[in-house]
Amino acid sequence: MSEYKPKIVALVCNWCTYTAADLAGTSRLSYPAEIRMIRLMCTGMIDQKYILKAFLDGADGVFIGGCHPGDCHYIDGNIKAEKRIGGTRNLLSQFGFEPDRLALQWIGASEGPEFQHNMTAFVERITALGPSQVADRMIL
Amino acid sequence: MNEPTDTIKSHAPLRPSGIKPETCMACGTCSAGCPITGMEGFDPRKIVRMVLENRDQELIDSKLPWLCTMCGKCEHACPMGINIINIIRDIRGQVDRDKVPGQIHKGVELCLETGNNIGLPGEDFTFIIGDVAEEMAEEEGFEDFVPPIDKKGASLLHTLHNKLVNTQNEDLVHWWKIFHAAKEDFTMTSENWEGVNWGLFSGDDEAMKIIVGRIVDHMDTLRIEHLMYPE
Amino acid sequence: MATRSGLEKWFPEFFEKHKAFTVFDLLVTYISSGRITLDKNLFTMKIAYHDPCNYGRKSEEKFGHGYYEEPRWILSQFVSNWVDLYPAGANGYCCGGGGGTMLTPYKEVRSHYSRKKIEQIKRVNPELIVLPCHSCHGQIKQALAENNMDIPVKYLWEIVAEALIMD
Amino acid sequence: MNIHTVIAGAGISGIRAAFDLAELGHRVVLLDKAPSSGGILSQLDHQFPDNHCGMCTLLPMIDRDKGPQFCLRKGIFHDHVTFIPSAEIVSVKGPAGQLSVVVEKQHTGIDPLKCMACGSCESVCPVSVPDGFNEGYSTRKAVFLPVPHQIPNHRIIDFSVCTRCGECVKACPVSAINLDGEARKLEFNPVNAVILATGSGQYDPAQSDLYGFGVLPNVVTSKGLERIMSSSGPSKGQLFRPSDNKPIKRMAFLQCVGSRNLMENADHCSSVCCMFAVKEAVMACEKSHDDLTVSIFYMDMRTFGRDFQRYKDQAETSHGLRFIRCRVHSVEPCENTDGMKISYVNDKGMYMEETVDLVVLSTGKKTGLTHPDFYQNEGVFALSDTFDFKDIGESLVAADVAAGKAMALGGPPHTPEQRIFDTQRLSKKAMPLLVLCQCGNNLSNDLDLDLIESHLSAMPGAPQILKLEQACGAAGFESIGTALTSSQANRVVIAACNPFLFDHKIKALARDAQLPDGFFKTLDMRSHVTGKTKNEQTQSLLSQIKSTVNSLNLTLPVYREKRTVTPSALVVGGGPAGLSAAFCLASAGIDVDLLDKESQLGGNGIHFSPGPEKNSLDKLLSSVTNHPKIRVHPATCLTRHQGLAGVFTATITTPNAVEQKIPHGAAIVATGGGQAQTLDYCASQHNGILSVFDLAKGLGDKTLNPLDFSKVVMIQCAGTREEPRNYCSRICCTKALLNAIAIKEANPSASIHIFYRDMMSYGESEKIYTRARQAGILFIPFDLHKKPQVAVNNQTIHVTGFDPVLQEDVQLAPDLLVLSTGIVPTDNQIISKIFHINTTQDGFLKEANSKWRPVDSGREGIFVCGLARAPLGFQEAMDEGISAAMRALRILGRPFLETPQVTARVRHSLCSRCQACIPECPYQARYLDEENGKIMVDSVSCQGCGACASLCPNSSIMMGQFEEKGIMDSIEFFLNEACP
Amino acid sequence: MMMYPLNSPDQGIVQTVRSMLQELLGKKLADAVLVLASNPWSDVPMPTLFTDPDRMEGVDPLAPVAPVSSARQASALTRSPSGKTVVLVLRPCEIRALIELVKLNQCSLENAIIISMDCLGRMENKIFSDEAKTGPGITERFLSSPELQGKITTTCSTCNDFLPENADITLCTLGAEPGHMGFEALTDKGKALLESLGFKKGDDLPKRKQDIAALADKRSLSKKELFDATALQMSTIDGFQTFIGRCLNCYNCRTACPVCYCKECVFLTDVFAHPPELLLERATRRGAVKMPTDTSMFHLTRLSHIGHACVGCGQCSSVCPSDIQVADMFRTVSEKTQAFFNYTPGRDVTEPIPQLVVRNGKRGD
Repeated sequence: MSEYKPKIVALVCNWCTYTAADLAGTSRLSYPAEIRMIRLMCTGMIDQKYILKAFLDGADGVFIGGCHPGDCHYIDGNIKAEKRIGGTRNLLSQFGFEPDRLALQWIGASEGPEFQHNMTAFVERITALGPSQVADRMIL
Repeated sequence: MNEPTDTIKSHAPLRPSGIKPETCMACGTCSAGCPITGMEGFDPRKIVRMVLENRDQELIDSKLPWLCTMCGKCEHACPMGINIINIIRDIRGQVDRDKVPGQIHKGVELCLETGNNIGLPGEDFTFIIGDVAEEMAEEEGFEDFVPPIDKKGASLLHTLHNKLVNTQNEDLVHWWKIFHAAKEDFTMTSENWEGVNWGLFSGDDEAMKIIVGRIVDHMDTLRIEHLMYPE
Repeated sequence: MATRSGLEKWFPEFFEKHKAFTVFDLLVTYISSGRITLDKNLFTMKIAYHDPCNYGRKSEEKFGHGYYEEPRWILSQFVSNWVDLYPAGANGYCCGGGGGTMLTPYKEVRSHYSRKKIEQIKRVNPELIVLPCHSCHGQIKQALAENNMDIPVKYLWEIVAEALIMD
Repeated sequence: MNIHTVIAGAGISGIRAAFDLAELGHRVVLLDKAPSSGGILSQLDHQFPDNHCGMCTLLPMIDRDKGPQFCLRKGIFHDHVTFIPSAEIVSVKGPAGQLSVVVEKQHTGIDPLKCMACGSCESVCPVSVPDGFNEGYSTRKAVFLPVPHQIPNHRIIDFSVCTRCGECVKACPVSAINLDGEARKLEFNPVNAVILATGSGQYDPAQSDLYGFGVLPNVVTSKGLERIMSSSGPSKGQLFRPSDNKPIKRMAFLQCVGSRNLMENADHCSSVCCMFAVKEAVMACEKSHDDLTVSIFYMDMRTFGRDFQRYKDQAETSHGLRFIRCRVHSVEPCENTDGMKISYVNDKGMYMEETVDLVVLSTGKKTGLTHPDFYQNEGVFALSDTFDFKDIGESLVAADVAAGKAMALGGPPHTPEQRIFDTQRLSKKAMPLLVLCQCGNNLSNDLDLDLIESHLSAMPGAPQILKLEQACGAAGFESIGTALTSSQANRVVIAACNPFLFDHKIKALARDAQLPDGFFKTLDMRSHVTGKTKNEQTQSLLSQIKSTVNSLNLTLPVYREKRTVTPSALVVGGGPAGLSAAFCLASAGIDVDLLDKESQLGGNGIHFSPGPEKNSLDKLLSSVTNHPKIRVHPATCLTRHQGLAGVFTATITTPNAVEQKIPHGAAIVATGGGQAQTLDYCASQHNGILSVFDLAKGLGDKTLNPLDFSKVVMIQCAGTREEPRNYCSRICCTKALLNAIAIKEANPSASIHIFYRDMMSYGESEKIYTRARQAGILFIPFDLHKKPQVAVNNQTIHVTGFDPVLQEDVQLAPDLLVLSTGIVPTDNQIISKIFHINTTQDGFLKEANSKWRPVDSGREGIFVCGLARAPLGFQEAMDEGISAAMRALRILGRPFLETPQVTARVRHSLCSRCQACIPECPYQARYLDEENGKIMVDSVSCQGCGACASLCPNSSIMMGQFEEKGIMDSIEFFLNEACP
Repeated sequence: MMMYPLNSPDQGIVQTVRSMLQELLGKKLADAVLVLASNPWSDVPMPTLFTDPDRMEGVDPLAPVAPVSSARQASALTRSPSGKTVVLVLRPCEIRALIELVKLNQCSLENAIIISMDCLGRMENKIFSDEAKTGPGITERFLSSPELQGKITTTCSTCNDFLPENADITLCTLGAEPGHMGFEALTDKGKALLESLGFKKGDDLPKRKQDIAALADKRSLSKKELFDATALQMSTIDGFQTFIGRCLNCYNCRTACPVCYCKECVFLTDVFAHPPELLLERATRRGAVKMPTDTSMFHLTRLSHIGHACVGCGQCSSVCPSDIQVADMFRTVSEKTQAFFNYTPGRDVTEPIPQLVVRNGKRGD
């Protein structure tokens, strides 16, 4: 078995974190290959099902990146997300998922370095946690 | 209530910008920058404020104007360009002469009387000059130096700071040496040789004018073309 | 300063017949015209220059020109390591003895004032202080002594005189 | 293409003016001297009150598809706006409406059409100079990215430092660099109007010997601090001392550097620095977890915006900011450390000294800027006070006013593009076309495109694949067009680099193929492909392609509702704001119903005394009352307001109690305000106690005679700027100053004392304050805990105050005491309920966003302006009226409103009508249609955030292009990538 | 709180309650009554909507059975305003569910009078039916027989929320001597009703406090045991998977659930309608995939959608054809969810649903 590489889904908002990711990309600030990014218009758009789906489908970590509070293009979508994601994290933790596997971070549009830093740190954190208990199960 | 007219505020001299002291916005720059703010109640901003309120007499009666070195650092940063130094000098000038503290007015009086601020008699002056010059002539390169006094038609008038003929004779020679090396045709005067004009500090325009007038007289009577400003 | 403003105020016709020079004007003329030559190896120590208010700010205000550049030019002609105090020039600190305060009995205020000068000097820590003013000379010497600082103080023309090369 | 307006200056005002006009269907050229857009805001990431960005809030909300849907800091991408960087207008000739505008575009060395932003040039450039973007706190090369986050992100060459060594030319893989080019002249002709929005520069503190700027490394400007704290700044957002990267424990802000200074020829206030400093102080405290002492040295804290005072108070209490009322003389270094010493006089009159690690200079605006010579040409409109610093909200209002003038010169009537869709093609099963760009074979080292191709062909709903050598060139696009014509493909994915650049071209492709824009997607092969090895990168791209293709396959054509706009407006309130709004709308050809509950129009203006303000109001009044497009309804109340943007209905009650319905497309609320009452300072106990406004009125109509007053005392902020009315009313200080000057001029022997907390003579009114002092009026500042005391005994008014300068009590027995009681809104309680819009805690109508949407209410189609929204001056109120009118015109100026692509849609068959989505919508775009028992989306107000969709448990809400299934499938693809 | 005790009513408890409800209709104090009533065609009483007092002979609200949550029926009845006053006789958990449904605009309590009871629990239908067959008066027997009371569902025997909140009137049996009971008015409306029916205010039932405390203690203890065991099993995804391993995606649990209010479940929509390719691809990746798929997803999604609102009625377990103790899982997990959001379902109609409203607590008008 080769070196463990976590599977990570990043759900990011179009306005801030995606822009930061883009800035990181264009600034050649490389971030780990394990990240698979899905752009949404707003973190407020994130249905809890997406997170559940990701974990049940074998994600080792789910990263959600949105605008800083007050920064949301849609006024308060990020705050809604924070509340909802808090609930989901609470739910998942009851089923033995380490709460750390689900991260919510605010990364502003000009924060390319923060994006890189957060991604790297998240991958490190997940790598340290090891594979999720779902890995290689047949459940869905 | 009518405004009194002959007040410091009303005749406070304007800086070239023409700014009236009323323009002061009490921002505190002057007081923040003055090293003696707070000493014995000194506070430039307060002084300006008092001037604006026509509290002239309080200022005249206080020692505040005499604490100020009139260095102008306050004015330098004053965003409104208030002429604080001239206000100080105006106050100083309105103080009864016998109430001027320390040596300033006494020096002025002596100068008017004797031609120098320390009242040094003429023969003492000549002796000191001669004595110091003799010593200097012992140094290499200055052997032929003779101090010129009252030399008619000299090119440059050299006045002296009283302390050079008083406590600090050794400092007399520096300019002599330079003049000597530069082959400058200079002269000193035996009378009214004082270069320092304390009328400026005491706010005494009358005395100041007389003392400056003496230099003009020297230049005219000795037919000297050039003047080296004393200070 | 007093003489010049007095002349300008009460004897404007003086300038029709005469020319007047400041100490700097004379020194600059002597040096630049070669009337005096100065030894460049004499003043190699760290020298701090002090701007007197009269030649700086007040001259600037009264006569439209502050003598900041001239003394520095003169120093640069023969002093290898001269430094400025901070702040210097138009925002420089008075020695504490200006305005005739040397002649008043308020010595305490005067020493308090000069603490600023002393702080400035301490920051630079020179081996010699040079200045072109009798008042400043007296006050700074006194202030140094009060602060137990053993740094010599000389007139600008004094070091010029000392550096003269007589042929 | 016809250009209607050329706008010089792509700062926030220029951008706003450009969007204003673009939304009206005008074609705009926007240019900037700088190589980037955004002006000063490109360097500032954070704005109070929330201390974050929010610039994207400025993007067009109506017809979103025409504008960009990504961060505005990246650049300006709008179908109707062409942005030209590094360019300036050199001449404007001809009559308005037919101007010939010549623009000079600098040669920047790199051909943007060839450059692929690889950065090789920069890596070989040997030059290193301080980077202006970071205010000199980092270095850059001679060839550099002026703003790192901007798109297009090709570099430019700074020829002033370039050594022309030619290394970059050698390094460029696509020969895009030319060191010898020259500036090009572009001519636009005919152009309707030119708008000058070139803005102001900042005062350079290095020109003063007081602050040590440029000498002491830890003296920075406020902008410098902004860079130091910025994530894209030199320390990546860490707050460090520039000299030694040590943490900062003590920080001092010096206000009014270069402002309020007659010696610097700056008899003005720069208006924004106070709040800027407070904001930065708060950010710095937050960054250092409050392990920081911040002192702000000020003369007057100019918190004159509606919500500023509370922001400042909050900052003071929660972060312990120290506000010290003293202008600092100069900054000196400490002995033996990199710290600095600052001396000041405290509120006890004591001389204090303290040491700080960082000194921040709140530098004001630059003075002595001059307009170009064509400034006064007909058809050229400079933003009001172009060279002033303004709060963002006010800048936008000024931009709207200028855009309004440009618009008034005529432009195209808004003719929305008639899109034809190939319904037959659309109704077929999804058939995707995948364009794979090989980037001139530059990608072959990183990606195995063949493998991708073979793998994709096995995918369900497999795309047709078109491999192109270079997709971004003209040839590339032609091939895509051909492929679309020759196939039945009805979805397109373009995998290439820099997809932002394709925005325009893709829209053109979509138009030609008669497909919706949303059926085209781009995928960034460079910046979003992760991984180190070729295999990893190929895999990353493959799964992204699969996910994109799949979600496109799932994307269905959006039902595009066409809402016919009622081309008339309702303006409620006939004061200065309402009048100017009505006139602006009518001038644009819109019918206006202007309501006022009073029988006479003019609002507070009816009390104006003769003078320029009265003249301009009278002129406006007669223009309004005589305008054929404006119907004035005096003494009329609004009782009900229903409907949606574009199709509102108002119910009004006329003076004779008749109900009438007025259909309209947009409404402007300008119901005004009036002077507040106070019980403080014995306000009603003596007839010699007046309010500042009553005195102004009395002096104006000569019912009060200045000669009757020998001793006058004025007290500012009476009952205001403290809870519960903790806001500045903005105009009282200036009014008081003018009153005082008027008295003093007529009666020079009168003594006048003004007690004030912070003299709010912002901007150019500073000159009035200076004039007042010079007139001999005495000003005494006071703090809340040391207010002046007023007593009335035996018919005499006694005022006791404390003069902090003299540290003495002041006893006065004035014959006239004037109180500045401030302004309160009228009628907002009722009006906010009728319109379903929010109010602030003080009862002012709350705008959607004080910075970026200053006159929008929270509901699309309803706009707020004037005193009803915030205290402001006459001219400011009129400007806001125009701003509101311009916003309304975005709707009224078009025949119908269409549903943008990313919009929520309700599947009624699934909807349980729980109505949870209604309050969840931040745009009030959802409502219950009671008649049909259905939850509806107001597709014009909906901005596509998807909060409703994620909330709805049975997924009855579909987000165009972000359908749940597509996202779920993407997750599945990503997590189950098979190694190709 | 006001007690209207009835000492040793001649007709017995069931008939007393029945008469009281009949009188409500007879005196036109209400237009209709929704209450559990037996009918000849069913072996268990069913919720029945009465308007004619003469048809109310089968009314038996205290019968220890609830074949369906009456909250759903109550909701259907009050979904849109009818202008009629309806008496809803509901168990405490049903009221809680109803309150949640009010928050979701699925019904309204505007014209409703709610009568509830000291809930001693319900039996599964089959057990009830069997017990009922053993002799007449199952309800009266149940009320006095600890043995029969031991046959209630696991959910009920571990429920310590057996006293109603948000009712107008409670039918009290706890603390009463055998065969005695009381009517308790919880609201002014309830008080007025009871008084217009001629009930006389009296002392609280003699042992009421002690009996309630004793039952609460007993229930809490068993609840803790159950929740601890369930939480342990849920603490890994394997445990969870084992717990729901038999799930056949019948969606009975969500149909029976009184707070699962969606008109159509998202799992029945196109979002989860997978094409064969996708199913095959899933299997290909893992080598094996259990069918039907998305069962874990279903239960977790339901937990995340309505975990905060679970009122612990146990209907989901009762209706599961695969005998999955869905309620045990739901109640255990939801208890923590509710603690996390500091939310108690059914407590107060004005308490905002935690995951929904975040806009400064402000709903648009």
